[in-house]
Amino acid sequence: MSEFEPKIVAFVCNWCTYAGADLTGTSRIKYAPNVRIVRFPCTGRIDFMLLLKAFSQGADGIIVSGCHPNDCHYTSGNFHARRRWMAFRNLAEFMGIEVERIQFSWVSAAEGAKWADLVNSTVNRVRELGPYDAYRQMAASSWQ
Amino acid sequence: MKMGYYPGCSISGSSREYGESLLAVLRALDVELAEVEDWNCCGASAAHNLNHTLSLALPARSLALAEQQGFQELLVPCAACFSRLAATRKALMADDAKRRQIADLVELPMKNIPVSINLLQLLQRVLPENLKEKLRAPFDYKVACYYGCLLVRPAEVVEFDREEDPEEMDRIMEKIGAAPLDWAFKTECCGAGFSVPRTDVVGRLCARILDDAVSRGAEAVIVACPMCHSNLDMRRQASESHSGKKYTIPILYVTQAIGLALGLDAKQLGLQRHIVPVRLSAGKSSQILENAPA
Amino acid sequence: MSTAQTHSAQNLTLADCLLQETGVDIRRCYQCGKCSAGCPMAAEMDYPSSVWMRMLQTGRPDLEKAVLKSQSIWLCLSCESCYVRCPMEIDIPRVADFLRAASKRRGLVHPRARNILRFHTAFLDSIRYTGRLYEMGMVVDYKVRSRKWWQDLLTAPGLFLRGKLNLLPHRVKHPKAMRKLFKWAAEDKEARI
Amino acid sequence: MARIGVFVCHCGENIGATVDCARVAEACRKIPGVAHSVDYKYMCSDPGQTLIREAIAQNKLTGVVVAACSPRMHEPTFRRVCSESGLNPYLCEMANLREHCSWVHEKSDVTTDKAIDLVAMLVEKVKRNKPLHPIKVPVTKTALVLGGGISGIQAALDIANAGHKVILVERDPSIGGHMSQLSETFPTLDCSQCILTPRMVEVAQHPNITLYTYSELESLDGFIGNFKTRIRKKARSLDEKLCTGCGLCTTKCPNKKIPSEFNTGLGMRTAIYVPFPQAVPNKPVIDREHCTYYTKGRCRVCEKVCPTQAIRFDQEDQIVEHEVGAVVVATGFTVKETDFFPEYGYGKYKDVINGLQFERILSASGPTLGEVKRPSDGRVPETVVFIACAGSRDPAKGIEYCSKICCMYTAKHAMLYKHKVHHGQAYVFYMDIRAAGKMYDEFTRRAIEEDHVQYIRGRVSRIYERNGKLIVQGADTLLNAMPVEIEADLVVLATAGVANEGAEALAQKLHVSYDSHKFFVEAHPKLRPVETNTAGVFLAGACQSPKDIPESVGQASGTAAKVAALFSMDELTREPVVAVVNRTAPPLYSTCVGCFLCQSACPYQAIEREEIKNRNGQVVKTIAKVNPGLCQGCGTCVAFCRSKSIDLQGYTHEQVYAEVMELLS
Ligand SMILES: Cc1cc2nc3c(=O)[nH]c(=O)nc-3n(C[C@H](O)[C@H](O)[C@H](O)COP(=O)(O)OP(=O)(O)OC[C@H]3O[C@@H](n4cnc5c(N)ncnc54)[C@H](O)[C@@H]3O)c2cc1C
Ligand SMILES: Cc1cc2nc3c(=O)[nH]c(=O)nc-3n(C[C@H](O)[C@H](O)[C@H](O)COP(=O)(O)OP(=O)(O)OC[C@H]3O[C@@H](n4cnc5c(N)ncnc54)[C@H](O)[C@@H]3O)c2cc1C
Ligand code: SF4
Ligand code: SF4
Ligand code: SF4
Ligand code: SF4
Ligand code: SF4
Ligand code: SF4
Ligand code: SF4
Ligand code: SF4
Repeated sequence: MSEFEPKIVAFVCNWCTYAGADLTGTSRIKYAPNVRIVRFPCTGRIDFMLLLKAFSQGADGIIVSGCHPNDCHYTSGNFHARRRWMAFRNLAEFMGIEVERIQFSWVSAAEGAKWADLVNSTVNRVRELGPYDAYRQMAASSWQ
Repeated sequence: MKMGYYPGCSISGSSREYGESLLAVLRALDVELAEVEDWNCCGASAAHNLNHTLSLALPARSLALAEQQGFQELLVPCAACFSRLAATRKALMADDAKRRQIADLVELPMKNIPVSINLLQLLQRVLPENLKEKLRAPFDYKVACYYGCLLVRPAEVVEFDREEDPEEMDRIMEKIGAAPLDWAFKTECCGAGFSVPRTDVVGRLCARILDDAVSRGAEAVIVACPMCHSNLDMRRQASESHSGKKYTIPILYVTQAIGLALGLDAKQLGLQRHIVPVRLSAGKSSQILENAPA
Repeated sequence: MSTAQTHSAQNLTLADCLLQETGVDIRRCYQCGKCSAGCPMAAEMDYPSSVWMRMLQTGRPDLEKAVLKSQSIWLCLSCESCYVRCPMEIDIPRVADFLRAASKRRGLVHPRARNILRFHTAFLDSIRYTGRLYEMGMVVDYKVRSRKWWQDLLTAPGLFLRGKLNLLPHRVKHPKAMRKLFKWAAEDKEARI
Repeated sequence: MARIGVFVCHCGENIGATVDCARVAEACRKIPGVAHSVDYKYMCSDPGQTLIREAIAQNKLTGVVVAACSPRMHEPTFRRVCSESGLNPYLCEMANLREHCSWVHEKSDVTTDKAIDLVAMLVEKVKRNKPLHPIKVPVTKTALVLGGGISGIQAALDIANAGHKVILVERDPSIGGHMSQLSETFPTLDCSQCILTPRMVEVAQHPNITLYTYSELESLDGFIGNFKTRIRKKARSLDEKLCTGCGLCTTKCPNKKIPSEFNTGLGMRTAIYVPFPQAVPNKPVIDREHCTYYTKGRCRVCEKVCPTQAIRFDQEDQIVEHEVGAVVVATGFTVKETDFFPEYGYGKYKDVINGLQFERILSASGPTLGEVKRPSDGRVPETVVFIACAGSRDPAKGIEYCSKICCMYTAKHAMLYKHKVHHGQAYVFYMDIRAAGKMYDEFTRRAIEEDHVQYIRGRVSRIYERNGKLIVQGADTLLNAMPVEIEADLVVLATAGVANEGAEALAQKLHVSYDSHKFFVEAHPKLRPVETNTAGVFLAGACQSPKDIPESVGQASGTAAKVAALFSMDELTREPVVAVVNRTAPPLYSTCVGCFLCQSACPYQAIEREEIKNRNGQVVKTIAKVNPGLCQGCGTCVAFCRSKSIDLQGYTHEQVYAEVMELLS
């Protein structure tokens, strides 16, 4: 029986983290293949219901990453995202969601190595946490 | 409610004329004070020079007593005590743990630590607007108001007047008919606690202060701190031996000047206790003061 | 064994300890010299304040020791004129307080500063027992410690004549409370009297 | 039914060696809706592109996924290919099999599985893509330039010389800015007025430039290419067309004791005045605050003497409106006054002055006609102390930054002083000498080596006056902080350069951001230094941070090039990745509830209010509407909208949910 391989979904912004992950590639830095990137124009666009949807569909861990504060391509999108994340986090915790499965980070277009580290550390952490079946069951019963 | 009064050690000893004149003037202005019972020394520069914790603990005990005795405000006429008490309050308000520790030690609650105010702050409040009309003998001299270091510094602790070129004492002097001079040594240090161990330093620093005051035509230096007074008055000899000059300019407490203007008796104001005789030129006002030691 | 070595053993510089214990960060100092420029004692100091800041910044045990052995730290009058003008808002007199305590603890007090230390000690001893300063007693005590018998003999009679010297000490009603405070403060980490 | 084509690229060995491309293509063929799926060695090569083109035509594809490198690399290529084949380019997406897969993982089945996932996700997205059409907006080829200092002048002239119309708005009665007040300029020491005035005149005479002096921006609305602006022309109290600039009024005005702003308070002017002789325009204004007629109701001397009857006491402010396509902000900066320094006397010593005042003293046209005389008694100062970093690099005073120009102008001041007063002694107290520029360090060295200016490294603690001398208390930090006391006759503070008063309000009118010191913020500190985050609004000169003249002029010309590039197009084409609020017919049923959370979230003020009216013209509902000209497509509004009424084209809810669902199915 092979080890549990978590499924990680990464929601990243086009300008910083997506480009940062491109740099990881051009630098040929290797990382765990468990992650699938979904591209957004800006972390400000990400609505957090999508994260719940991802969990209910089988994600075991989630990465949300965009530009560093003050580097946002759209000036303030990432601030809005962060503020909403704080609010969402409380709500999610209250709902019993394991927020430690969600990794919020900043990776700039120049931080190729940081992207690899971020993926690897998230994969390792989620691997320890195990599959997120609990949420899927909960969602299956409540999400109709 | 009477205002709390923290005289401090100097006023109870070598600077008793400050306390005497202060009480006389405040009595004349119908301001009542109540001495904080069983107050202790603030530790002055010695405590914070050697042990920071002690420099908080000593004033804290007096503040705690004052609080227990129901005072919300404390008149602290000595600038050095004032600075220590104000700094202690600020530090303890910001550090709950330390405040509780000290409260346990002195076995007093320490919840609403009283606010310390200096004498000038009190005078600002209580001197009537029309004071000039009430003066029996306007103090019409050119005076150099000397604030020293601790009355106005640092601003975030004392929360009083301007750090550089303060003005409140000058305003008070104007009210009693004096002409405060624009001079450069209002806040230059007089040597503070070095009176005994390094009298030479005090001599050097005070000579600079006296030089500037005299050269601008001051007839008296006005102070609001026993340390300033003793360095400029009691240690006059040290200044003279530093500069090789003779200085006759008297050093008056702000309360002595007000007292004279109000027509209070010179003796009641403790003028006879000065080392440098208070000889103010005749003719300008009704006073001719000759106060050689008894 | 000098305490300087203890510091390096813990890899803590004096500046680190200062920051931990007082919250004052001397790394902010950029050597503008404004503090020294306005210090009434700078001319007499072996290292004026901006210089001792730099020495501490190096973190070198030899320079730290030199600061602790200096006369400067004892010459500081706590007049605060440096602090109110320092562009980096460094509480320099607080640094001096810390350095004096450290200097005393490590037995590095400059010989020419011993009288200043004796005076402070005499002062505190006076209030330790009475709660209020007993000027006469303190001065006598100081004279004994400093052996400056002759000093002040010229002014003391004058003071006495003017009613300025009390022959007997004032005491607080609860001298025990005072001693408790002293004891507690003495156990404090920064300095032992 | 969707007919999606999938094109898997090997990129030679780059993808092919790690990912089994054939298996990817085969797996994709099985996805419902995929009509065609192939792999090929180099998709971006000519044969690769042809292959796609042919597949689109033959298979009547309704969408394309190219599984190759990063879309940041070749998305434009493949979208163009689609477009050439008659497929809307926004129906093409790229799956990143190279940077995000083959280059970062080992060759294995897992890697190939991931590749399949990545393609499948985008297949699901493309199925839901809608054809989009680039947004075209017309461009009004007129630029608004705010501020008539050297930066504004340079930008206006460059734009005008490129053949475009310019409206130049200056707050003061004359253009010229700070440069008109300077004596000689570093590092060449040429006379400031001599090099500036010709340009001022050129501005006045340029057929493409409309100049509004004594005017301010009232409002700016709209978006890049299409701004509407209102400008307040403050009443000059005279008819500019009639006034010939003879100056008779200014000589006869009895009210002569008003401190002249131009001479930094060191000289006087009349109530009706021209700020300086070379002013452009050379027409006076009446300063109503000081004019006796306005304050006391009598006088009118100017009216009597004016040969052309140009005076108009009853003139009112006028509002003029213009349409402009771009805005250049060049409103400059100002310097701290001496009253900012308690330790140096709170401004009470007359002979402690700031650098700008010393410029006026040095200037041949200044109050002393270029002779160095001190303000208090007009004597020639024998000892002058210059204090650098006065207020700058001083967090305690709230200014951490270096003002950048003062090291240089202080060296210049000391030098010019020594040139004029040969026997005089000049001291400079400094912390560092920052003279990084062409011929700059050489310049400061010259002050020290040739003109024997005494540089002392240390900050001055305090200044006080004694017997008419200023005692300057400093220390020499290169000599163990040895105290240095200098008896000076004049002290010049190189006070910090700071943002103009009102910069904040102006920034808000322009929708540009400002930093904590109220300087305007560029779009990117390195790569977009003349743009702001508001498209179509550009920056030039010291309004962005303190700058010297060469830098200001360089930036102004850069700005002008940006404006000219914008104006070289009749229409702007914008990516259609913009937000839209759903509209139903009838509009009343839009799910937008009018909460305007989106409006507060949008960094570009792109969301407007739209009133829905019924047949009787009554407003029945107010809903949000996105202005596609302003929207930059960040999507922040989308995440904010609780009723999911707003969507971002190209990244719709449907599209991204489909991606996620596919990935985890
Ligand atoms: C003492 C001193 C000496 C200097 N010496 C030199 C030197 O020797 N060499 C050198 O290269 N540089 C020197 N400089 C720097 C030089 O002055 C600046 O680089 C230059 O003035 C910047 O030009 P600017 O057009 O950006 O700003 P400014 O000169 O400040 O011009 C801004 C203009 O905008 C106007 N304005 C402001 N707000 C508004 C508004 N809301 N609406 C409309 N108009 C507005 C102002 O009235 C002004 O006319 C010196 C600066 C100082 C302070
Ligand atoms: C160690 C170092 C660190 C730096 N760090 C920073 C930093 O952190 N931040 C920052 O803002 N700046 C930094 N810079 C400065 C930055 O590198 C320069 O500002 C920038 O590179 C200048 O760009 P350039 O295009 O003018 O010149 P260059 O980068 O020199 O480019 C000139 C190009 O022209 C080519 N070329 C030369 N001669 C010819 C010819 N005859 N014909 C055709 N082509 C020719 C060269 O091959 C080269 O590609 C740093 C510089 C150095 C040396
Ligand atoms: S004034 Fe402050 S920053 Fe300047 S040298 Fe002194 S301590 Fe350092
Ligand atoms: S507090 Fe000490 S170091 Fe600072 S100026 Fe006064 S004497 Fe000098
Ligand atoms: S399309 Fe991209 S992946 Fe394919 S050959 Fe070209 S560069 Fe390489
Ligand atoms: S007198 Fe008349 S024409 Fe001459 S400058 Fe004055 S307003 Fe103009
Ligand atoms: S009316 Fe006003 S501007 Fe005209 S001359 Fe009289 S004071 Fe001067
Ligand atoms: S340019 Fe020079 S004088 Fe001006 S703030 Fe910077 S370092 Fe100080
Ligand atoms: S947030 Fe949504 S509901 Fe609210 S105004 Fe905007 S579009 Fe309408
Ligand atoms: S997508 Fe961004 S720029 Fe466009 S309207 Fe929404 S928040 Fe504003």
